[in-house]
Amino acid sequence: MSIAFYLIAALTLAGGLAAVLLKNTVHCALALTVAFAGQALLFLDLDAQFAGFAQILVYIGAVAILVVFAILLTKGSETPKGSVYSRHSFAGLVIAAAVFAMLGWAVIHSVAAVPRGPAATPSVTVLDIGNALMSRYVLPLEIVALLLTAALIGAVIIAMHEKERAK
Amino acid sequence: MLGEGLLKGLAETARNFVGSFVSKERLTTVQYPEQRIAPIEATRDFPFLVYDGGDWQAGMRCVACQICEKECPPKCIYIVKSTDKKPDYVGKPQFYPARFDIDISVCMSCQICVEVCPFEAIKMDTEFELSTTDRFGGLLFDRERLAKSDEYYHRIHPTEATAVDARLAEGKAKAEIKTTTAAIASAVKGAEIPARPAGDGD
Amino acid sequence: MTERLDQIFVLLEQWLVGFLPGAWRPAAGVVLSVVTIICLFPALFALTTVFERKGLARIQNRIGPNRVGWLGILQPVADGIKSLTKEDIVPLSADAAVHFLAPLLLVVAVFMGFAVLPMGRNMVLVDVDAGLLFFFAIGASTELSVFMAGWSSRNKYSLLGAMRAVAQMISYEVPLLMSSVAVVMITGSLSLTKIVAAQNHYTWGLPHWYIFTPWGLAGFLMYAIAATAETNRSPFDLPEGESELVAGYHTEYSGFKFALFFLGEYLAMFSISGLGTTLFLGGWSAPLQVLGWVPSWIWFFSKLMLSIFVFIWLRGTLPRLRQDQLMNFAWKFVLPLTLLNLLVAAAWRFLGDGWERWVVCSAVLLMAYVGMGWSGMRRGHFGPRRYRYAE
Amino acid sequence: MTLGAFIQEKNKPEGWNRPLAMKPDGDGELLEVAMGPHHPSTHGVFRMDVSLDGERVIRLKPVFGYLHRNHEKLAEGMSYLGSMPFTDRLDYICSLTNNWAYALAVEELTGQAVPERAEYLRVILGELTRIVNHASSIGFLIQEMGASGTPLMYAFKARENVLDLFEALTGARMMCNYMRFGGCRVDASPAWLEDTRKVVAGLPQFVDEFERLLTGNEILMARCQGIGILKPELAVNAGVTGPMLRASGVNYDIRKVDGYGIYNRFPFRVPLGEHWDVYDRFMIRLLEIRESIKILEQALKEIPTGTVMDSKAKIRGFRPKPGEAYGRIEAPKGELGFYLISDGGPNPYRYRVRPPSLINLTILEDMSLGQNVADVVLIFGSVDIVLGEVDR
Repeated sequence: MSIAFYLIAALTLAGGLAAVLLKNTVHCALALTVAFAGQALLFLDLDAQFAGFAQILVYIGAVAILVVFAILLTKGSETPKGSVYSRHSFAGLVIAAAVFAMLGWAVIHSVAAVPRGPAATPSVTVLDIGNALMSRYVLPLEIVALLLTAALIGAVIIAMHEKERAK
Repeated sequence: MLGEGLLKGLAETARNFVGSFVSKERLTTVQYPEQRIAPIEATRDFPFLVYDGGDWQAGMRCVACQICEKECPPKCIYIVKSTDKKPDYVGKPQFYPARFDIDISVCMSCQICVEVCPFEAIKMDTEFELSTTDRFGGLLFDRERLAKSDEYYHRIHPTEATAVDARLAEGKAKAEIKTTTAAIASAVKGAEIPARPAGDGD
Repeated sequence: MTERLDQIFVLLEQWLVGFLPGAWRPAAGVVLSVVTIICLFPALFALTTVFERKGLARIQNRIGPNRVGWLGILQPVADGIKSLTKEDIVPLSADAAVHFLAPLLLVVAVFMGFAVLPMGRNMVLVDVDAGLLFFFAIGASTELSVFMAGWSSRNKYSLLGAMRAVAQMISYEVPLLMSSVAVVMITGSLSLTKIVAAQNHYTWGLPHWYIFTPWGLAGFLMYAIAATAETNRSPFDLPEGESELVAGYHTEYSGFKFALFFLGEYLAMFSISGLGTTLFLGGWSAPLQVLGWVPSWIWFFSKLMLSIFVFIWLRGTLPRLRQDQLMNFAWKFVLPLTLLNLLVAAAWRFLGDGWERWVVCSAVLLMAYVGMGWSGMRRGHFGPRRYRYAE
Repeated sequence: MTLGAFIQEKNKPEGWNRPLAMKPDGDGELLEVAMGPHHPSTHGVFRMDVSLDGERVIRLKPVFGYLHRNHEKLAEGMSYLGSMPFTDRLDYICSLTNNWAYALAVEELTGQAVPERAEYLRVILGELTRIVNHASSIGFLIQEMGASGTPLMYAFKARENVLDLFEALTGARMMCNYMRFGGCRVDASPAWLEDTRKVVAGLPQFVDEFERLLTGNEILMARCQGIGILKPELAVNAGVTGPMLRASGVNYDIRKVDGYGIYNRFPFRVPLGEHWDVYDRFMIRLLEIRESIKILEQALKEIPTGTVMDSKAKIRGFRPKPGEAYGRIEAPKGELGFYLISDGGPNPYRYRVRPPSLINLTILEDMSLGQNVADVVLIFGSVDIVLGEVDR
């Protein structure tokens, strides 16, 4: 646990909190991006290059843009005048706490997560990941690919229907 | 095939790129303050008043007839006629402009004043470097600033000036004939009116 | 001697770092390299602006800037002073914080791309195993700053420009990645140094650059198209298409912030050309074996400047596309061809070493190109016309 | 209301809530964009208030008058000669054809004949003007497509040679003020005619270069073909003239129809468009340049000697008999006409210009509806207007 870790962790947390607490939705989305970036940096801090870069590529490059586009297209970019907090914030807090507790429990009780003794950094190269994906995990990979293709085709079909209706 | 036209266009621009280094005539730009294009004789920009001889006040051809003031489309000429008279180039006593102002900031260089002037007194200049920091006074040209010699006129518009000289000489000859016939007539009458010496304007 | 010259920057760095105590040396080396990159590329940017203006001018039979310094070489200095002393205007209704952050983030993100580019033998700042992935990850994050700039200006033209830019960059990122994947498939590595090493050998004195293979040539062309679009250069400069959108997402920027956008745009051009050079043009390797004695960094930078020249040339020649045509071109023409190119690259790998693979791969790609071009022109209902005259 | 929203509300253009000319396709909000008067592609101070549904134009309101100079009323208080230099400033790219049309109108009013040589000079200058105008209008059109000014610069280089000729003859490059009632102001010297022959001989090369650069260009074809279609019926009904009308396939060229001046001596062909779109307008202009070159070659060969101005013709201080006259020519942009009524005084009683730019602009909305904003810029560019003539 180095200084870098604490800095990055603080950044990530701050980004996450800002995403929840800020009023303007576009600001929230940008704050969320900061949280994503922090997460990517955490991966990199752990020498998990592939995961870190993929995080940046997918979350900052795609998901954040998607969120921002969704906000703009649904006209949520204006700052609301009144309070943005839900009246059921208490229930939300309870649920969040419950989820956090469960995740925390799972992490603490996991065998692999907490390294015992001097941390032997597993040197996983991209080549290893590729080999694993193509051999041991080929079935999940293909299933995910199929799912994504289906989603893609679905999106296209929905868009086509809309165009026809417009005509 | 797709892309054929694009390649043709690219070849064309490449030809121009190389050509601009190779052939001089492709680059038409002139590096202005250092280089200048050869003066074009017919060029015009703002009017000036022609005077003959060495003294601009005495030799001013303008007789303050105010035709140009009236015809000027943007009305940028302002003339005040003199109260006294002075002899013109044929020796006839004429008014002269006591004030002759041209507002260069209004003038649109149309040379209508030149065309309508019956006395060949106003001509177009080729001087164009007239920028000044004084926006009003600096662009309001008075008599003195406007007056330029006949030699200058010959220098900037040689062909036109020669034609003008021919016309003037013709006019003078006519006037001379008139004066001599008048002189003869008066001599016949009894030489009461002395003939005015002709041609002191040139 | 040539060895020395080739490694001059590496040796220089080692010599400079040598003055420091041992524990500081690695960190100092990194700092030194970063400083070099931060100084070098903006200087190259300054040079390129003159180069571009003069190049465009020559294409148009003009002379170009020639007043400031010898042949106008100091023009960028004058421009820099001008943009520094200009008033920095932030629109009244703009989101000031985001408006301020956008150009900074753009420049920072673009600079990071240079970290993995091998600019010469042993001249790479961080030799990451997943260098290519890093490059694309960083490239993807520039889109966000473009969006921030457009959104925070609160200007219709800015917002439209930003939306166009983001949509365009996302669309062309796909073919950009896909055309690079072909190289990764053949090389079997995401490391850029290894990709260069794989191209750096010769047969009969000629190099094994990927551009000299059918799939490499097709990949390179697709990469070039996507890279032009990715950097918002003509003919894909719609986001800042001045005839429609005034200046696109940086309409409301002035002074130094505008200069930063300008810098970001050119740096993106450099880094993407650098990557193209690395992937397809053999990186820092010499074009002929006999020229191997010339320092490697010279080759890298001359290839870089050559591609910059192509950018300028294209800009001087082509008008820009329309938004829907741009998207159609990306998704219906470039992407299918890059996907096909992936298959062809795979075939290339498994067809053995004979001449058959040349014929098969070239024929497939050429046929696909011609066919798709023909059908694209038919679908778009455009083509050459003939005219009749009334007597 | 935030400040931004307040400012937006305040700045709604006048007439922004005019009924939509077209139905939007979804239920999305419309975007009102005021393109101009200082938008880079509006050729000066022109404004288009555009309503956008996405990027599709569903309403377009042209707003002009920013450059109004009271030309017609001024002319009624001025002698016939005094208006001549002001006609230069109507369509300032083609000042010579403006001069010509005005001179024709006054000549019709006074019944003044024009010497042969002056007629030839007018044809030569008019066709040179047409070439200059068409070349630079194509250049501007491609410039609006984003070509970094390369075609425009080539057009301007060709224009430069022609402007040098104008300067050598008339004394000014753009504001020529050359034609007079009953001829031309000064005669062309043999040296000038020789220079003109040289320039005209160089023009086909320029057109070839232009064609190689542009006509086959796929991007240009994809951008221009099929957009901004102007149906012949609409074009005729709206009074559109010039290359715009011919690109809509209507064979109407005043040089052929009216045969003013000596145009019936020149055999030339009139290119016609078949698809009625922006590309046709672009191509018709290019083809007309070639025809103009042919006319020029013939005119330069046949030009007779003689005077250019009837020595008895009066240029000032004349009072035409009461009556009316309409002089029209095929200006590069369309039918340019001057309508004059004389009440016997030294000034016209009524003076009216029929500006091709303004009348060709009236169908802008009809051509733009349902098109993309980017295309509207091209459609607007293909109309080829000069704001000096639109607003007068």
